[in-house]
Amino acid sequence: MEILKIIGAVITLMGSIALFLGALGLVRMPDLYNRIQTGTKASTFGTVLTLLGLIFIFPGWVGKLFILMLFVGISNPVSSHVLARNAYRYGVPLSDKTTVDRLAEDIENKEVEPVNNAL
Amino acid sequence: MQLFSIEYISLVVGFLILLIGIWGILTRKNILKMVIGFSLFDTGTHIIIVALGYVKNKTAPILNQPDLQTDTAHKIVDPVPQALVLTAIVIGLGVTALMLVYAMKLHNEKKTLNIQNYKDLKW
Amino acid sequence: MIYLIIAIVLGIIMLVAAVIAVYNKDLKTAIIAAGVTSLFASVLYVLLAAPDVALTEASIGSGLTTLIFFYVYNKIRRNNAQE
Amino acid sequence: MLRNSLILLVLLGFAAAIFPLLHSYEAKDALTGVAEHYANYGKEEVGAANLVSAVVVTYRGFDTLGEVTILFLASAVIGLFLKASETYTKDTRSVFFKSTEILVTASRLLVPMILLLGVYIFINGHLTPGGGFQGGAVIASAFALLLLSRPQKHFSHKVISVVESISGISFVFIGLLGVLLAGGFLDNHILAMGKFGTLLSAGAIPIIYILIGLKVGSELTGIVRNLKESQKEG
Amino acid sequence: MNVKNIGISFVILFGFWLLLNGTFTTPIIVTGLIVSLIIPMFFCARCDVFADMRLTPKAFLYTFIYLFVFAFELVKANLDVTRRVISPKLPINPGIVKVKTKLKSKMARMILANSITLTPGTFTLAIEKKYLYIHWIDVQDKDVEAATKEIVQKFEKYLEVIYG
Amino acid sequence: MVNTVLTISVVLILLSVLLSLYRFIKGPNTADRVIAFDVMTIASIGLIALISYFANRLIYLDVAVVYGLLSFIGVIVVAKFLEKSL
Repeated sequence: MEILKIIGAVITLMGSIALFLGALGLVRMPDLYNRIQTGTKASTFGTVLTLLGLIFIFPGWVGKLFILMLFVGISNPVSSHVLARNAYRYGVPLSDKTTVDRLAEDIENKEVEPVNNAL
Repeated sequence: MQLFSIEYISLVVGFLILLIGIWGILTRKNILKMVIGFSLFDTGTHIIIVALGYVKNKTAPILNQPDLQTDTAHKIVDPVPQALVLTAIVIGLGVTALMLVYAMKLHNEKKTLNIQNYKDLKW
Repeated sequence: MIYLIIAIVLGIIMLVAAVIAVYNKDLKTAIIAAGVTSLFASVLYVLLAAPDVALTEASIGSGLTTLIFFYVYNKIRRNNAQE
Repeated sequence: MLRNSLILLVLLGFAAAIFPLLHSYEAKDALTGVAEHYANYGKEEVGAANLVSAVVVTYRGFDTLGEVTILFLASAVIGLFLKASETYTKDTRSVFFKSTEILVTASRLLVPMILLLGVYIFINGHLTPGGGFQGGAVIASAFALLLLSRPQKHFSHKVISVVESISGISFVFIGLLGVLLAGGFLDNHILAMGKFGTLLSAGAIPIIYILIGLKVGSELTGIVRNLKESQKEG
Repeated sequence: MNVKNIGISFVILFGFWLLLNGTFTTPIIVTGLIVSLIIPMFFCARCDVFADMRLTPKAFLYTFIYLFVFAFELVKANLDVTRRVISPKLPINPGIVKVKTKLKSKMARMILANSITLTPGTFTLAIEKKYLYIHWIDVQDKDVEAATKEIVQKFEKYLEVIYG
Repeated sequence: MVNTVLTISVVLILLSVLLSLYRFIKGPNTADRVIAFDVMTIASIGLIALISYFANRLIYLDVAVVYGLLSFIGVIVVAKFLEKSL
């Protein structure tokens, strides 16, 4: 039993390291989209890993921890997608390092609904 | 010294948040900012009340484990402040919503949110 | 001991967020900062052994209050745009 | 200048009022007074594992009644305010954009789960943290998510008010049953106490919490819905 | 009334209820059955998220394979992002590329977009009919076909079997 | 042993919350602040789970479940507000 607990603790530690790296990426990256890349997703991974580690430590808590992992895993990508899309339409600029922007090209060619200025 | 205990820290933090909230209510010109100050004031008060009910090294007043069911008074924190705060938070939401809708109505009438442009009741 | 560290860090974050909520010029940021304050207040309640209050604060203080604030602000913004 | 110093004076007054509380604060080691009574006898008297629920619903039932009334009044006044402003110029131009397809699908997947979570929170109010108020708030959040993901969707006002009225009347009715059959208003001994710590225990507390949950949920949903509808015009 | 949709919703919600409660006494099961039958009836009667899910043994098998593939990609990609964040020169080469998907079912498209979002390095910026616009932290191919092959197809071939 | 490792995890999570607070204060526009808010909530979920380990109470996890759900709604509200489609 002791060995399971140690495995769980190590997994939790890895999760918190991933969380920390995600926050570090949040600080270091140059523009919003790259911050989403490293920030929210590395931290989602880190939280899921932390909860997984707790499952190893307390096998009796598996139900709620599993639901929590499911919730975080479904809702967080959706929220970061919605935020990124709406920020793009709102006009948050891309960084200078960006090499290619197919979405802007397609908006120009009228293939995609343009940024709406109805207000 | 008990200065460094979580209940004392929470008391101080709640107290400071309360003061910041009052400062916001009194000095800001924008009505929505004043409502934000009110909601901070609310949060600070709740933290103070909950921190007053905390007892050191005791657990939550939910007796779902058998070891908590005997000699309960020496194992749990005070449930009464928690119950009070529980109702206070919900009322706080109702009051905040009411204030916000009232601010919306005011803006509809006067087309401004700046409190200094409301001169009707000034003497 | 670990409780003490958590409480101190949470207190610092809440105070900073409260100051931002009062002093920032941008109203959107102020509303989000008020949300951050109640969010961490909820973690502090868990630390103070009050899960009931934490649940209420998490669902009402940070969820619904932010929603209502933004609805009202949106309405006001739209009224302004029509002028 | 005068104004600022006055404000500072007010703040100092507040600080002076609260400072003695901080200064004379002493840590407790055990419960005293009424809390001790609740802790020691709450298990036999009320039968709820969650003592906070016991205090909210039974020991301080009148407070809860007053709170529900205040919330009802707030919701009704908001409805009145927003209804009165519906006579303003209506705008036929749609200012709503379609949400992204992913958000719509995710909300279809998540809304039933969130509703189930709300129901879990208020049915288990006497065993785990939570209760009617929190469950109601979670249910209102589920409807708010529905409204956010599909802005064009229209919500019927009638269903909300019918649920709210029925649960409110039943709540008062159960309270009065307590006067008739047991010790007083909102006494939970009108039903069998059951085994401590199981779902069917603590007398009437689960039923009261279900009613409070439905009532609070419909009231908060009503507030959100009224605000949403008011966005549509002008 | 979509019976298949309500049935699958019922099973999922009931499992959710049991996981939340953690115990299996009769009152809990009865309450759970009632609640998880009522909620899909009222709130999911006309929606079609589960309508085109396939219930064959092969689909179940592929679900598990998909989970494993996904977990593997997740770990691999996180290591990659770690390298980028730590290195002092910040080696990024971001851009928005366009990829194509064959999937029709709404649920499958959501799972595909979420999988792309969760594997760090790429995330879905917009989704329009059969194209997805993807923000890629390290662009290797600007061409639609090549990018599709690189990003989408490792998930798509499993999802195609599970959903129609 | 396990306690020590988990204490280190708590400290790391607190550090990541402080880093995202920095981004929250600095963030050039609102969307950056929302991202910082999102990371804070996700980190807090892990923090609550670890607190419930240290207190050894399963019931604290209920708070984390509700928390995870409501941060989602908060982010979507702000996103839709930015796009002017609330």
